[in-house]
Amino acid sequence: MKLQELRATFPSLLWLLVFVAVPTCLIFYIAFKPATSNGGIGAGWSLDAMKALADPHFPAIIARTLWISFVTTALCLLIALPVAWTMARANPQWKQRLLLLVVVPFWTNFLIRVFAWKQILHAEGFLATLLKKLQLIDSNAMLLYQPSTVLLVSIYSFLPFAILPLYAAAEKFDFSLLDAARDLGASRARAIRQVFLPGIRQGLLTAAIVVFIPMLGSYIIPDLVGGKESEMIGNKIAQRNFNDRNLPQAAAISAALTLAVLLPFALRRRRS
Amino acid sequence: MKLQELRATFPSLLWLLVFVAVPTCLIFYIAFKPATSNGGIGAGWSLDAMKALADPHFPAIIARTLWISFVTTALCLLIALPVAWTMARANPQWKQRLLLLVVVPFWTNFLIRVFAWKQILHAEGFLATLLKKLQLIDSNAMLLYQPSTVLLVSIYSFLPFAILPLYAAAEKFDFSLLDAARDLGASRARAIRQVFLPGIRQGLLTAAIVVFIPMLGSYIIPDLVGGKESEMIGNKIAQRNFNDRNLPQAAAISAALTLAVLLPFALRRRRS
Amino acid sequence: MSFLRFENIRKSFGDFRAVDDVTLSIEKGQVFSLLGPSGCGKTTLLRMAAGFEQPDSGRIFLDGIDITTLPPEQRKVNTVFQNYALFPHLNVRENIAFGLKMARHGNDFIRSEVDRMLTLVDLEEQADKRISQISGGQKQRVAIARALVNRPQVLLLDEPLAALDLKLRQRLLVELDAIHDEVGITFLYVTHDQSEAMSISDQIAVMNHGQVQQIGTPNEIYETPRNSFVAAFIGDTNFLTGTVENSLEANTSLARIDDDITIIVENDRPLRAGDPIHLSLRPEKIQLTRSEPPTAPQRNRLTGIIEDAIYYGSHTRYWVRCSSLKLCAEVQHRKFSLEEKAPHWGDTVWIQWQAEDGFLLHSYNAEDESLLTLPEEELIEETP
Amino acid sequence: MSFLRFENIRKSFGDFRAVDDVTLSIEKGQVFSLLGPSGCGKTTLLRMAAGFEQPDSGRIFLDGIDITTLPPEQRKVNTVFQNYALFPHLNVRENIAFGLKMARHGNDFIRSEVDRMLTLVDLEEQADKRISQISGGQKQRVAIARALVNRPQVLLLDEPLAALDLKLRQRLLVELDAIHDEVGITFLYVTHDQSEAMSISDQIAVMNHGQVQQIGTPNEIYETPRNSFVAAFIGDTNFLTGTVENSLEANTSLARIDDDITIIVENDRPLRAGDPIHLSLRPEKIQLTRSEPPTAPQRNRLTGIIEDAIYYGSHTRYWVRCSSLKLCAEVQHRKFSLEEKAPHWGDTVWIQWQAEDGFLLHSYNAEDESLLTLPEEELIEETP
Repeated sequence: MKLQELRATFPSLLWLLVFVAVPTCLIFYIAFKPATSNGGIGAGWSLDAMKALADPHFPAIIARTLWISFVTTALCLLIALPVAWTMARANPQWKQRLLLLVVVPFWTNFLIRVFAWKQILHAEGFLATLLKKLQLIDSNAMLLYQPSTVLLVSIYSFLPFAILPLYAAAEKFDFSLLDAARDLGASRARAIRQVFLPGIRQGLLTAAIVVFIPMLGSYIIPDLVGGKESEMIGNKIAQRNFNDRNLPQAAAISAALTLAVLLPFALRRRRS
Repeated sequence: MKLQELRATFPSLLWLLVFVAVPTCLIFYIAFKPATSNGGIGAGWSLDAMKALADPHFPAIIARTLWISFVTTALCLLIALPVAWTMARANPQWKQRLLLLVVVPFWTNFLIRVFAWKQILHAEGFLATLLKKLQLIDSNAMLLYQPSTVLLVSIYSFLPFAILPLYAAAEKFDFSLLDAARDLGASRARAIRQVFLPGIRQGLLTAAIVVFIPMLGSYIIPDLVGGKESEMIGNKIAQRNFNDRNLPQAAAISAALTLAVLLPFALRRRRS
Repeated sequence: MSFLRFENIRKSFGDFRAVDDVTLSIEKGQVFSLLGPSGCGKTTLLRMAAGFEQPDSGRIFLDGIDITTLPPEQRKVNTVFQNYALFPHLNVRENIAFGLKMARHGNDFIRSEVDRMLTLVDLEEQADKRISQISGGQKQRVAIARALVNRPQVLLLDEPLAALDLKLRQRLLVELDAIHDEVGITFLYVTHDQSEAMSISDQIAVMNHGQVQQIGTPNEIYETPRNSFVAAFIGDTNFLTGTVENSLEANTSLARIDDDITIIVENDRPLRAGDPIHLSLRPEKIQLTRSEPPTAPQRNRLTGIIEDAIYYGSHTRYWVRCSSLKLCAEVQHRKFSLEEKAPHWGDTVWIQWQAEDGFLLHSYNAEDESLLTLPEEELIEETP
Repeated sequence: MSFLRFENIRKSFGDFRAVDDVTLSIEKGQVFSLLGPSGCGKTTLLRMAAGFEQPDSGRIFLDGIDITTLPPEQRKVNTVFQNYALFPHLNVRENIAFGLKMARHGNDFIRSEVDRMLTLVDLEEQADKRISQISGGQKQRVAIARALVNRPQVLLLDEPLAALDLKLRQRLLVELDAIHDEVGITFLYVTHDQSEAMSISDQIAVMNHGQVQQIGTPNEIYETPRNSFVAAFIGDTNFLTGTVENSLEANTSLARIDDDITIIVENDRPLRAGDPIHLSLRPEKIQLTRSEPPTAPQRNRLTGIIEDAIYYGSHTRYWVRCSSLKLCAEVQHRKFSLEEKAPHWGDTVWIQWQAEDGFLLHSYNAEDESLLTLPEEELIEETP
């Protein structure tokens, strides 16, 4: 029995080892190695990479990264909730179709989709021209290269990741509980707030993590559609990697970010 | 009643419009526009971009892309199945933990993870050194820049996307059906093949799509860990974008790929 | 004066007619049961009273006020759901307090009311437990307390005991009855179990195919079923089909059931020779003896052979073949009967019943025979 | 010779002792029922017979062969699951054929066997339907056919009727009985419903807390319950607790139940003055009359007041208060009783029973009183 149990949990343990422990350790390992000029890592140990953390622009960039990530996550959840609700309440045939619709956006190359947004939002693009004609925006206004552009394209890119776990949770939610809540005098809105949201708590948490965490490391979207004002910490990591070819510094920034995010979680866990 | 139904499905219809129809149409639109030298698109219509499809290397690259995508998908499903099974059978507390483990790989920047693999597989890296010492590989053997390297890192990156839908399907699977199958004389393996796999058919399909489709457009992984021999169609699209700054050509290649994949699906749907 | 009234209610789901022109009046303080098989429309009616469904046509009145279109949260009715529908993220106390919180009562009031309810349903010690930590019977009690704490005008109970074991079901039914006596509010009780409905109800509406078949007290429903569905669904019965031979007196006739069986029938309406009749005869009304009983006025006597017997502990059911008729007789086990030795399979016995115990049905449908518990020798036609 | 035998079976899940040293022998061709409340270990025993669980200790023999560690697919037993566990991706015919396909039988053989089963359970017209398209009762029949087509040595039935409505349950029970008569294989039937077990079983093992409380025929279990659990779980009963005053004859004694009640008790073992006794007295054994009955030898007479009455159609239950005692009496409705007028709440009545109808329990546990259907006036202590 015990052996069989071990055999059953073995794939999960292997998963833990290969996909969590190894890369995390490796990044911390690399962060303390010297860089070589050809982009590799040298022998011995070095604290040189830690210097990357001393950049005076970093506090502002980190604050901006956290803010954009937070707003993207919040808006993704807000948009994803009614979609997940609709999917969970649909009949099985519609469920299949709606799930396909959530999956379909993957089908076009990510880069191409971002470039498509660039075309839509371009100063001479379709949308800007329309808005200018309707005099809804100034003729000098830029739709592109704004922090809000980064926000828009990020929400677009991460929405499926928010919808899938919310849908999974809503699917398992017992909707008769909402009948019960209304029967007991709750309005539709209160029933949703006091019964539905607590009921899909785990799904909300998963969705928030799945959006927030990769947003923290996001670099392609701010690079392509954001301006200087919307640079994120991910761009800094990518620069160290590609431009400076300094892997240890990139690893150090990444490790610091991981620690900054993981720490509050670990502390909360300890307390509860 | 009708109005309420419409209101309920409205978010889904909006989703369809914004996230599927608009980008797809835009890409086909761009593919028929002339390129400008600054990387934008010009006025009027042009068939110039279609020339990109005439590259003599394309048939080989497309074949390789399909092959790597297929093998990655198959291996992802094979590895993900026992993990999803274990998660679905675990008690609720463990389910939470295991789900977290699947989500955690998102936490480290994707680029950094790929670079970490590069370090592991490097000719002077830890793994190569070990394998060489154990005389398991030739001293000239390269772990990096092989098609199999692209495969390895791709599986690593896409495994969570395969696990999540399989887990969602396995979670809803009634495991007492396996008891019933064995009661009726099926061995463990036959029960899994004849009852479990048909039972999670939708999950398998979703997992396959979610891995296969983005694999077709994959370019960062072959670019960073693959050699000349493992170039994929995604690299060609990225080259047109970043190096040639020719968006219409990139769009044309992407559109052609989308059509090539969607067509069999659409035909199968029509037939059934 | 009717307190809760359904007037000409109709409701379809797609092509399925769930409720087909139902009119019902429920008096204040009653336990009123909707009884019928799955899909008969009883739950749909209850959900319309709660406000979860809207009728396609017809009106619902509560205490004289039209509540047909009122949303659930504005109706002074509360529901005990079949699956309990307790909130899993709240504990027992918080579940019971939910309705009072929604009504924005003060904390002190809420605490004292919840405590009162916890005492009523005997769950003081479970107050701080999670819903997943308590048993099925306890969940049922929480569901009742959660509804009653709001002092509804009507308590709606949707098969509240269906998910429980038989013994627990019996016990909770008694508790429910005691709670009704205590709080005195109107109960609308939905069930498919006739013994549940019989033992708790003041009035029962028997439903089938979305229509009310009969409304009456348990006694009326059982003793004077209008049609074959009611007779067969409420308890067990024997159907006797025949033709009137001639009238004996003002209220009795002679009827031919079979070529060689003639019985005396009591009729509540004038019958003429040649009229077809359908009689319902309850198994417990038939007396079974091993020796020939003396003749008596207004009494039917037949002799037959026991074909089947099922022992139920407190009673045994015998199926007696009398030429083409097969009648079920229920015999209670007690030491005061004249004959001590129980009859067995194959024995020749006499059966008798008073003419007034056979009840003449107003309508008869051969399909309803399938509701009877009848050992069928024809079930298996083929031997392996 | 026992066909299926459990020997000293023990099984724990964590700290919970599901099965605690159970030994059972089931004869070939019998319908053997495991009867008890939820969590009594009956389903765990069945799952061990099927091979889904392994006992912690003990052995299981089938037809003389030790099958304790054999995997499920190698046992010649088949199971009808409580939730049916039909394969949703296969139609009715494919579900029934599954076992034969696994045994790699030829297509012609499979087709003819499945057709035979479809006829047996009367589902010829549903053969090509999906599982989701058929009703609960039909699913149940498919589950039975799917198990029987493999010609198992033992058919295991795990609460096969629990998910169905009462009337359907009664009907399918009769069908199941007919199928057993037809195929003649051994049935191991798990249920919590005593009337189901009583009517279908040759032998019943009553279980509680993982242990067998009593094994016997339905009649033995009902008439001579070993302890208070069996007496209260199988049907309803009255418990009388008192002390022996003195022995009258070899097999009767006088016992004091209360300060002012003395009754005659028939004893199957020697009793001495001062011995505590616990008596089980079935409600239907008590006769209730409005006038004082004549005295008779070996008969107990008491007078009391009716405190409660519940009408069940074929019978009524009366709760009669005789000083500190409260006794339940069941009266069948028929026209052959001496008094025509039914007693009501508050009436003074006489009750009597033969001494031999009270059965002396071997052991008594006050907790088992909670299994009785007793209207409790003490339930609600507080008025709102």
